[in-house]
Amino acid sequence: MDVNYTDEQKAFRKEVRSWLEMHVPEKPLPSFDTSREGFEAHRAWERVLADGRWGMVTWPESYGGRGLDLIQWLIFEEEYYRAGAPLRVNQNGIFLLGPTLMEYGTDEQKARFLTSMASGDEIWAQAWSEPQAGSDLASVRATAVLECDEYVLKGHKIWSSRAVFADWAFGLFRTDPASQRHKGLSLIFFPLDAPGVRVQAIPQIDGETGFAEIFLDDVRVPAFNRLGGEGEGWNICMATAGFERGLMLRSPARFQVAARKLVELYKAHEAEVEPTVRAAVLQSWMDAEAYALSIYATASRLAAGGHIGAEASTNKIFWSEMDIAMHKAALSILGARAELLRSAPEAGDIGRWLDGYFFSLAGPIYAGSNEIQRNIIAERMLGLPRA
Amino acid sequence: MDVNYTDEQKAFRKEVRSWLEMHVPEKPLPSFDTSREGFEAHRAWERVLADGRWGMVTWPESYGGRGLDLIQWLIFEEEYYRAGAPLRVNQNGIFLLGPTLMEYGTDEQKARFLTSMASGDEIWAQAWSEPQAGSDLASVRATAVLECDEYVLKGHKIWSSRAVFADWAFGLFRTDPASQRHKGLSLIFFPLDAPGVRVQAIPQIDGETGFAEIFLDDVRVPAFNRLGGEGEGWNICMATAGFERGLMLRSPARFQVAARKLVELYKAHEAEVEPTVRAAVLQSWMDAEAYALSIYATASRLAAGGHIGAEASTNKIFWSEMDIAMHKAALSILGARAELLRSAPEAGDIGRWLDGYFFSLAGPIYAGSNEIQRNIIAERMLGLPRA
Amino acid sequence: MDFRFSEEQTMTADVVRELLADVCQPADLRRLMGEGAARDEARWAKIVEMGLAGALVGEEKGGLGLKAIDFVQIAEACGYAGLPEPLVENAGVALPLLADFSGNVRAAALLGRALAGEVTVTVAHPANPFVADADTAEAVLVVRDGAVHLVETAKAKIGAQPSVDPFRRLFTVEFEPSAETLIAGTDEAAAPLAAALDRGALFAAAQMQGIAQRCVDLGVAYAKERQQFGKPIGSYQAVKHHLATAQVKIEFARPVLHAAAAQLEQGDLYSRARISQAKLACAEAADVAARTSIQVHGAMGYSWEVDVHFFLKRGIALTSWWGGTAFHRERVAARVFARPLGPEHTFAREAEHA
Amino acid sequence: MDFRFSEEQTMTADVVRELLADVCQPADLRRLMGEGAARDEARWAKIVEMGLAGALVGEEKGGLGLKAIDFVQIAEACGYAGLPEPLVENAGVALPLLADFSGNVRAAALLGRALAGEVTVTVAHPANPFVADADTAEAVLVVRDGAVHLVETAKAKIGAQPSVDPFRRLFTVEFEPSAETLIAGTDEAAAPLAAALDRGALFAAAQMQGIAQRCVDLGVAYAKERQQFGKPIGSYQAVKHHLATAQVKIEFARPVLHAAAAQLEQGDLYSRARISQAKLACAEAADVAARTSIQVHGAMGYSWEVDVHFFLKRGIALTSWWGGTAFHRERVAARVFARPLGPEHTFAREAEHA
Repeated sequence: MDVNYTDEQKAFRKEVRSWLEMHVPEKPLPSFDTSREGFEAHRAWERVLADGRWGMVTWPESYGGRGLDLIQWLIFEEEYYRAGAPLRVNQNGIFLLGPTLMEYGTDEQKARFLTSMASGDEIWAQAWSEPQAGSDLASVRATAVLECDEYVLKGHKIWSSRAVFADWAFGLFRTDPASQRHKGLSLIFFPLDAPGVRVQAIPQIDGETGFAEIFLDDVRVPAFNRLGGEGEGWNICMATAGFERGLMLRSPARFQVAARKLVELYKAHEAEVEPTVRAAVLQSWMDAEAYALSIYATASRLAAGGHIGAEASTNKIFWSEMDIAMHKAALSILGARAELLRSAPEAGDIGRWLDGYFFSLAGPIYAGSNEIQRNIIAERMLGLPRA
Repeated sequence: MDVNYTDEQKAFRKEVRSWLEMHVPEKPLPSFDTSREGFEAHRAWERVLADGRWGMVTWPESYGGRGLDLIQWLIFEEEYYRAGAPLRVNQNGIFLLGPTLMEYGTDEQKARFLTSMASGDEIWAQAWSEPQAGSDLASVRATAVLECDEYVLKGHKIWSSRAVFADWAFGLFRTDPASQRHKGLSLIFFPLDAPGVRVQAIPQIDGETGFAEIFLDDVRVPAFNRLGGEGEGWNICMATAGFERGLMLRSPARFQVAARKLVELYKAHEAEVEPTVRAAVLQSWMDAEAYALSIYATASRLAAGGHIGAEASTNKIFWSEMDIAMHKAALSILGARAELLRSAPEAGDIGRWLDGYFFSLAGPIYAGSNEIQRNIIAERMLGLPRA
Repeated sequence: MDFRFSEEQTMTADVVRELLADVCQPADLRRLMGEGAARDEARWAKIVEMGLAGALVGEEKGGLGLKAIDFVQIAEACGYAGLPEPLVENAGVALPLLADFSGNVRAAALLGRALAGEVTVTVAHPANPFVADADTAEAVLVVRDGAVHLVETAKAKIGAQPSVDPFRRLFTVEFEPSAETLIAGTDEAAAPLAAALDRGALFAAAQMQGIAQRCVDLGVAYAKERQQFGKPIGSYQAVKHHLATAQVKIEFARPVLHAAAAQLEQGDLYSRARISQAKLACAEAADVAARTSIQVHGAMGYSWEVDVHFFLKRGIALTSWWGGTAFHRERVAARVFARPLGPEHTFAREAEHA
Repeated sequence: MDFRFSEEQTMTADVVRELLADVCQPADLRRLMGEGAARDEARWAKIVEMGLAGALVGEEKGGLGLKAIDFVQIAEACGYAGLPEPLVENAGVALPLLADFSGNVRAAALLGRALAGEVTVTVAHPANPFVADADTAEAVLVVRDGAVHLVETAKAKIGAQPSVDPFRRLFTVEFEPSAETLIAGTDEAAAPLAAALDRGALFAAAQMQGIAQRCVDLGVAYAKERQQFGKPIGSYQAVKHHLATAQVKIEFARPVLHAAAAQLEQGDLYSRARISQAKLACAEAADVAARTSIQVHGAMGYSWEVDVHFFLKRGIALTSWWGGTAFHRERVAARVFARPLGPEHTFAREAEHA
């Protein structure tokens, strides 16, 4: 065990830091979920990143990456969050679909989709859920019928993040109409501007519209858009979901920055705040550190050729609960001001804690509910019998 | 709504207080679970109570009670705990079986069992559980076969509180050998010194032996010892369990006294203790008060002719969790001394908090586990579907 | 000692509950939000008609002479319905406070109009950094250096402080204090202001209790209907246990709330601690219930389509309204660390220990 | 940066783990308890044979020259087994501290015998009100007014302070301080004593991590076997979720513990905060896991027959051993409120910020 960075890693950190210092926009970009303008500003930022070959540092150089390992990815993420750089509008692509494409895609598919993904030219939405298929993802009803090298897609997807403004989406479709549950599903990509696609934003509790419903009515896409074999969609999707929950969906740096801000907020209001809040603030910092250290452990293992295991599930539970606790602590500090909109004259330093709190409440729900994760831990890690 | 005591109630409180001041033993009695001597000292105390007609104030005068209502019972309990009077060694009898006997027993049975129960002449153990019938009480295997007006009892009971030294026990037996689950069970009493009864103490985590196993090998008891009809045991037993959990098993006064002691402990160590413990101490007091108020609400409703409902389940969850939290707070205050035995020279004021903590850990388990209670609340109070 | 509501108390609350079930459903809230109006005038007219404005004002002053215990279930019903209009703040807090100063001519005149339901009044109390519903109120009772001023909103500078809860209308109020605006000096004002804080905190607690129950009810309704893995999600143990846990919080906040209401008039250290305890317990119940309900709703819980968010937001707002956690915990501490404890003191009052 | 144990580190721990699996099962503990002996001499002899006494003593002083990171998994294994003998306190804390004073002739002589496994040493550190295993130790390193004295137990007055944990042997130690007993003055003693506290806290944390995992493992084994309502109780969602929750606590205490071990030699504000964080996290994991296990065991959990109680008790004891919650939270606070925070500081050390 060695917890010292190598000289190479230190130099890399320095390089990332100085590039970010020169390129990160001074003013925060407008939300990519509320306006086309904000979305395009984020796309432009993705292009700036891509120009510097910072889009996805772990990817091979041939797809716009740098072929770096996961420790370097962590260093990049740390510096990225440290610099307060914009959220990644293409996270569904680069963090979820990208690694899966890399593993299951044909060379032609990789060439077609990965480069444009890394460059920000094509921004991706995910389309996992359906109205009747939430936690129970295997009950997908949307269908894809093969007609001379084209799939005809029909169905109704919901809770698609980024779908309001994105270019492409990926989702599960039933390619074998006689199949049940996990069998007969395929993972298929479709352009969100294809004829027959209708996207409708879902207004959220925090007033944003990061999610959308997608109605597909005889949408035709080439069979080339299927990732992996017909009927292999479920397994591929589980691999994606595992990677999502396991490592990339929630960068530890994000929570370490949030913890830093929480400590700053606490210090600014220390005199007015009751002592139990102090303990909650310290716990938030400790949790963010624990999460980061746990990701370092996983990354070290993966960098040495290991595979991701049930960390996918334990991480999901841990970060989603930590996120809620952190925001609750912040609201305690803000007291009566917590309910104000940021536009209120008396809002002061309330920041985005309340929006963040609402968002955090969804944490235990999406990317596989924490209930499902606990079942997975109990059954796969602890070996308890299925119900 | 009237939260003032009537003059009559005030006078009653005064009467109880002055009687207790005169009669409560100055030194605490030795535990009734660890020695015959302690057990008999508690029986003697029951006789003192009975002589003053304080054994069970809600019972009719004909059975040694005073025919008082539940509000008066609460006042009695408050004064009883305030005075630090001994634990009731016959609680299985007076709080559990007694009320059930009153409702389901014949006049002959009442005459035979209630008076000796109130007088402390016969101390009762309960014999609900079996090795394979814990949470799942309906899977009782012990049998009772009727042979000319006598039942022949056979089986193995476990977790029988007081059974080590008690005189009598009551339990469920399968009277219909062909029956399954809830059907065909009867509630039957048996003397613990009958031929064929073997009792074996179970050493507990806190070093006491409050529970025992009972082995029954062709134990013969008269059919007179069956409470209610043959096969009605389950329903009668549920009524008993409801009353147990609902009201009498854990007197609110007990927790209010514990909260008072916790506050005293906190005050004595305030300077050394961290501020989060203060919040926990205050929460313990609040919880004990909330529990007491809730029992006042139930008692008022019952006194006015109402019936006990799902309070049985909500109370059980609440007091068992409160009990753990209270003891955890106390252990935090005691710090490194918490692990000492009371006999340690440096033990100081550690009291019985650690034993109490171990005991509290069993709270969510016995008298119907909290898991079962949550199912009951969800299904009966909230109307959610059974699995 | 009879810790049950009288039939009359329950009947009055039932009338309010039924009216709100009729005119204040989430669909009504959505409509109002769409219109961007401060309040639903038709609904408010019906509420005014019930004649509850003077509920807590003495009969000798033209009110109904009810007590907090008579009003507490009404406040619960308002919370359950998510009522946007200021029934609780006006009738529950502002008017009894105004009535305390009815020796003053201006106050007396305003009280008459307020009791008739013509106008509403609001309070700028030191416990709250903002003033609720100042835009629709005729006047504000403003505390300045411990003294009370009665200020017509038309003569004050009202600054909107928008809340995340679309139906909370918060403001800052600036005015020129003068001999004319002054209606009570520091000494005279102290006790009425303390009582106003008690009522404000108590009825905020009551609304949170209603909110908590509404959140559980919404979660239960959804859990019965929503199917996953071929069964209603409400048949899974994890969902059941979450909802049961929230309901337990509600069950043990309720008696505290009702005892606090019954004891409010004592106005002593004991009743204040009980009110603060109720505020903490009901806030906890509302918090757990709202988060549980969102969780049970799954992804739906995060959408505007589902009604839980109305109640989640109101609960967050009321948690800090009329004193937050720290404030109320210290009021509890003041009783716990300075007065005798134990089972015989459950319904204690200061006078008995004087 | 490679946050994984080396093969050698894991192999050493495996050897200890296997030995303990062999000779330190609950049945062995019960036997020892029945005998009322201070330790199992046969088992202790085997442990001594492994030559681990000098694990953390420098090679130039006759030890193995290992670091905390090499020993941390051994301490976890001791916790998992509930080992009664003082491997952790002797080899993990006392001997490296004694070695720091090996310039002193008496200390050097004692160190030699201790490294050979002939005797054990224990520490009376201000962080602990009691001294562990003083009855079987040859000598105690006692801190008095910041200076360190080396006191033969034969020449001291040893008073037993019985613990609820039958295998914790606690004592108070009285002795006559003199020029002869003194082995290090205040200045010289400060750094070694701080390091001893760090090791004590770290290895107590490691033992609690082992305890936590043992409790979950015991709960899982029981839940697979015990049938209720016709199914193993481990197939019920509520039981699964309880155990999964405990396992999550363990999973996120582990990397903190290992980072703390890796950073211990820094001896700065950063490493101290990490050690304290590990102590808090492992104590939390042990607490949740033990209570969960008892709950899963149902009524059995309350009986002496079931093994969980050994681990429950040890966990309670270690939570306050080498500093309790308040102490360690303040060490974390000292870092959080006084040093830069953020993702780039995860593995920070004081020197870099000097």
